[in-house]
Amino acid sequence: MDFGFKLSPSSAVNLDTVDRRRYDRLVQLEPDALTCIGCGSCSATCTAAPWSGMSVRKVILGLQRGRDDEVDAMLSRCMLCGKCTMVCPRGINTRHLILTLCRLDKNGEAVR
Amino acid sequence: MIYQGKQKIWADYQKEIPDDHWFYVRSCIRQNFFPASEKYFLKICRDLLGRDIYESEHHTTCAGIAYHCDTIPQETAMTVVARQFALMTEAGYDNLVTSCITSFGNYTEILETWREFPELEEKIREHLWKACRREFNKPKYIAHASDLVYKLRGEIAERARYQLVSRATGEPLRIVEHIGCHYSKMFPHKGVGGAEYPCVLSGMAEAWGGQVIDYPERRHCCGFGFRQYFVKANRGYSLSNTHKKFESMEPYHPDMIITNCPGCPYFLDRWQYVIAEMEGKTYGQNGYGIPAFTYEELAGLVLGVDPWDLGLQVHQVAVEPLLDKIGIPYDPAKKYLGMDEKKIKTPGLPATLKCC
Amino acid sequence: MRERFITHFDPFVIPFLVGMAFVLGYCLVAMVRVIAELPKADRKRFLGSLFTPKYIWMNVRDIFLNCLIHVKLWKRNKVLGFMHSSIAFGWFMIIVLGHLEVMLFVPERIRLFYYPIFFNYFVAETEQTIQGSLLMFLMDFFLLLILSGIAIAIIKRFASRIVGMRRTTRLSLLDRVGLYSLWAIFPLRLLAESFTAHISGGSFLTIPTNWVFRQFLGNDLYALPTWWAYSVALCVFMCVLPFTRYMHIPAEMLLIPMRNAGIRIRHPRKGFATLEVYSCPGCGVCIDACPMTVRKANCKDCTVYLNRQLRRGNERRIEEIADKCLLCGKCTAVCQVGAQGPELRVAQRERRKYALSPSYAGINVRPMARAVAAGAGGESGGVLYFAGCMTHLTPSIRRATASLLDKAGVRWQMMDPDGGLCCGRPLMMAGRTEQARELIAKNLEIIRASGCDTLLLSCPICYRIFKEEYPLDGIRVVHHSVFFQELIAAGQLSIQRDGEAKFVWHDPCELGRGCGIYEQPRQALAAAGELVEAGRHHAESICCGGSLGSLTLSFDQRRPMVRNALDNLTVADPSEIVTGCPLCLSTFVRDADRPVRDIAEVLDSRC
Amino acid sequence: MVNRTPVIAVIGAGIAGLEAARQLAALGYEPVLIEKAPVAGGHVAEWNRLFPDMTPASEVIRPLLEQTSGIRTCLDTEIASINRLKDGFNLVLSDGSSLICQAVLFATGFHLFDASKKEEYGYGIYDRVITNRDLEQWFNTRHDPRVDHPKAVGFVHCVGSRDIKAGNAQCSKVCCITAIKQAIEIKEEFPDAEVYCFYMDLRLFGKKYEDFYIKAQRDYGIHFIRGRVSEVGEAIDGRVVVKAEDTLSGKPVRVTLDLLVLMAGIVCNPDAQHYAREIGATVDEDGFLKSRNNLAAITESSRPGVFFAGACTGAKTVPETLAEARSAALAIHQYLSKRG
Repeated sequence: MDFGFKLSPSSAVNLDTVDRRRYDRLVQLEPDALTCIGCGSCSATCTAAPWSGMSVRKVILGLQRGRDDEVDAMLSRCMLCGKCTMVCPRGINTRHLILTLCRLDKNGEAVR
Repeated sequence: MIYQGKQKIWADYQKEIPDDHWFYVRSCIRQNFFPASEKYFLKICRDLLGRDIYESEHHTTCAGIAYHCDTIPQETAMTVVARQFALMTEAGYDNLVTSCITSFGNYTEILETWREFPELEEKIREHLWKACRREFNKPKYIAHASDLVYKLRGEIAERARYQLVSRATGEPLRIVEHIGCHYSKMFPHKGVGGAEYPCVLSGMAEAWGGQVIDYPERRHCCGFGFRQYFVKANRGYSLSNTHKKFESMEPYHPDMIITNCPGCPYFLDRWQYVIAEMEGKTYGQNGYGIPAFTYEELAGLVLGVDPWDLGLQVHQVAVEPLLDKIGIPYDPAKKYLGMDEKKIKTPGLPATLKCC
Repeated sequence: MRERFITHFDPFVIPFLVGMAFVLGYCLVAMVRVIAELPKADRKRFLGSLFTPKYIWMNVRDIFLNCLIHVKLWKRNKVLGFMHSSIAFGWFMIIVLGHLEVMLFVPERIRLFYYPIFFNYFVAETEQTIQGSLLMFLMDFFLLLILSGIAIAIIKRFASRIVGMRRTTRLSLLDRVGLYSLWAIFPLRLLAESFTAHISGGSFLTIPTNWVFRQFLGNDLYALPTWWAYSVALCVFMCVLPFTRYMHIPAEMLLIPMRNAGIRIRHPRKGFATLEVYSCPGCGVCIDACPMTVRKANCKDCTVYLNRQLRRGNERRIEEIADKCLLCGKCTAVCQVGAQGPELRVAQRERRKYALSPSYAGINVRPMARAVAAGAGGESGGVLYFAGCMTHLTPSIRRATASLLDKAGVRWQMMDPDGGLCCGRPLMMAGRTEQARELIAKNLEIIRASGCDTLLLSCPICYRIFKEEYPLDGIRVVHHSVFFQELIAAGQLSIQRDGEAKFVWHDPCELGRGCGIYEQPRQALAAAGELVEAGRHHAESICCGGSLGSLTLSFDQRRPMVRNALDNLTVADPSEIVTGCPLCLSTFVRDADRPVRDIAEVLDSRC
Repeated sequence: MVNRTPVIAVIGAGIAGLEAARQLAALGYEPVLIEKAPVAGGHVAEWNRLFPDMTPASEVIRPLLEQTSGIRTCLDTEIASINRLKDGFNLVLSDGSSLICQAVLFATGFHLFDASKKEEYGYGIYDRVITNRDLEQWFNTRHDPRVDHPKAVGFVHCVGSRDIKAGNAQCSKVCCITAIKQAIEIKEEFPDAEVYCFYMDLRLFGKKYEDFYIKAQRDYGIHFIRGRVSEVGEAIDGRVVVKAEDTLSGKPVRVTLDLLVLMAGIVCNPDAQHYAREIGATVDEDGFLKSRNNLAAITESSRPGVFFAGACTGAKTVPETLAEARSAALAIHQYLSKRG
């Protein structure tokens, strides 16, 4: 029956059920990703940010929160210019982190 | 769950509720949704327990709905409330008991505001005088009707004909208590048991033999939310909140829900039908829903009032399985008979949610 | 000379023949395969070049100079140059002279493959002739030359520092077999020829040795076994050759003509790439040259090991090595066969499969194009300055560049005043060429809209890709250091010399080795103060360590490289380090003990 | 100099009191330690290991106790009243005795915030909710049925700190680093457990603290979620359901945990306020004792002869407390020397 309104999906992140396979694999390959402090330097300097809202900070966080679609959308404009790597105060190799992430499929497996 | 821990908190949040002599103000909407609730509250208090509760036909809305919908400013709401106080003062009462949770919250909020800003109170007095030449004393005590029933729960239990237990097994019924948001979330000390673990309804449930269940989304809003429900575009949001609560309470297999707010039982009752239509999901046993009651209906039930006199036939969710479980007799044939014993219309049965 | 055996044959030549047949067969198949794997256009081009006189001459010259004389190595290290050329050229001469001997004395045997090799066994000297003596002298001379080379090789193997190498490659098992058999070939030949020298004749080396042996042994019993040993050593060497680094000997002979024909790596594992890999002699010169090897842990990440792992097909290591490299190009600069380490690595990176590939097609650059068109005000010509991502992180460069342009009265505007798109070079370095092409298309749209005639870059990373990959016909692409040098030379900028200042110029990899720009920045700097050189400079300058080329090096791992590069820059104790790359600048600034500035800043401060 | 050795009453035998007493004795005075609890050592003695080097707390406490063993220590003793004398104070103790002293040192320390006041976290109501102190007890005794091989553990920072509604607007300074320490310890104990830290800000100001944090992130994979826990509920299996906002992603998060540790903050000790009022010293707005000067004279009260050391003036770390205790001893020494 059409009531003219619908159940809206919850925007809450349920950490019990969130699919973190891609994140888990990423931190296995790039343990430095764990040390992100969410300062946002990477987002502030990002060349691609105007076109996709790219932010390495949000990418790392989004993966932990199971927001893979948002992550992929952000990654879709990354130009690998390396500015984020230069400004990261924790010395995270963000550029390689992005490359590594682009190689992982939804299940966190590297495509061959 | 450490029950003693809750008791400790309850001990900190006991409010003073005078035993007698109350000025009663009704809810705007309850008489439509749950027509017998207010009537039976008065009946039980006055006739059964012998309390003095006065009601004036001149009282109006407290303007809480309009205030919460941002359609009137607070000062207007305050003046409306001041008029109720004036009616109470004129009738010679000091204690105000409200039927509606939002009214309770509204009155409390206004009194607290006046306490902080006495100049505002003066201004409102002037407004009231200009508007209708009335003067008022502030009530000494404000209680919600559920506070009063909580206070009288022992006396009701003594006179109860039924216990909230399963007749077949003797097990206490599993009861979800849902407190209206405006009851104590704004002023925890104004609610019995505070805001986090209120005991106003759980106290009744336990006194009448039931067992309260503590599910994760216990504190969550029923989903009414004036602005969410009234605007159709936002109505899905309202529904989603209710859905969230049902999903959370589902594993506990509750037998019933009791509430102390006008909107909550309505939404917790009617949305079960909508969810069943949308999702094909029902939350009660055997395809039925979980019946949602007002505390007055519950008090009426345990005291042996005929379910149809309590207006349970206007509930969306069928109450019959629960009545059977407790062992309360009812006559199915009389379900849709009006006051004059003539048949009122029988509603059509929904497709998914099982009803009687 | 007379022949000693009617059969003209002895079984000991069989091992040699087997080895020879194997190696020739193997090389032939390999050659055909490499040529077949080339893309069609490349193949056509290569085969065509083989019949073009210009290329024929180039090929012969290069093969002679590089494969036999090892000219590049001579320039780099005299001892190593001598070692390699003595063995290669000596061996070559022995083969040539062997054939000459056969042609001279027993011309009818020239068709016997083994005859020139084992000539001394099959003949007996009947009379001494001048030509004979000369030939024998030359044979002994070149044998001695080779032996001296072998001696150095043995010393090098056990004490590489003596020959000026800090580090040398670690050999695989087969390489060892090849090496030891190579070492054995020539002493065995000396022994074999010496044992028969009283019969076949000899010269200053073999005759005295023969005399010594005869004094001690008194008979010829050892002659045949030694010839056997010689043949067997040759056989072993030739049989393992395809599986050892010595494969570079035949491979290089194909590599040189191909490179002369302009063939480039198109596939990471096929065609030219295979040839490059097999052309690596594994000498390990790249190990010392590589900026990463200041960390001992990175020694195995040099090009020589990439080639080795590519031959072995060790995918895990290939990926590791391919991704770690800074792509500074120094290995190519020092390599005697000119192995293109960076290109080979980028080719490996290109091969990667991705689950997610970015796309820039949806980016709307029209507002930016409109902005530059408006900036040009309808006039064509003028300078379009593209700061690029990295310069946006070093605003001092951008400001100094703008200031100099204004001072010189140049009509200019910025292409990316509020940040723009990336130039695409970092994507290319990461092997994402297709994506880079999309960015190129987007940037072109903006450049074209500006109507400029000069595209000015203050970042060598951008400069290189704009120069190499952007179809910008009619628009001059210029690095700011060159542009300012020209303005100084033309008198449009007058620079006041600072008597106190002592500058050292750091050649950024992309600018120097990448684009061959070394002198203009130096000339410009010399106008501003005294110029000193770094320990290693020009084509051998050391990467700052911050390069975008490396995908995997972490910040911590780069740090020793940065320090090493700084140490190299400060050997002449300059008062200031000057570079022309924002990335080098940011990298150096963190660790330098003295001021580091961009050339634009230096010039602007003295202008 | 007075005829007999000056007596100094040191109120509180935590690390501040012990250290100050030790120093005063070394300076030739007669300190008297008055401690309400039956044992000396204060809060530190209840702790298992200390940040950021995982030093056993006993390594701090034991030498202090050994070196103060000769000092008169009144355990299980409260102060009934304090009277000001002409050149000193008369303290009437709960055992009825009276102590005449020339100076009084408040080393009264702090109280750990009563976590049950944050009702929404359900301490004392839910089985799986404990405090930082409870966890230290567990580290000490390995006995607490609430800590039972948890698979998911949460730490709530700032429980009763930076919280006006909880009556304490101040930062408790040590909870962030304590949470990280305890999270690491939990992870060491239960390597398979997912550990979440819910924080508002991470205030890791001290030497090595940041390294400790990086270690927690990289080596132990502890999840840091920037957002205050809003409410805790109980799931049907008795585990706790924690709700917060992940402010960095702007989304609500919920997680079901086997154990929730509340980082109860440092609040003032009401006894100290009471004694201070009695002696005429000032109590600051935050409830802690008010120094004469927060920069230059932190150990001195506005009253002559009354001194402060340690957390009675505000949240402090162990090294800060010890340094302040030494400083207070010197201040007392100067005060008494000047008086002659």
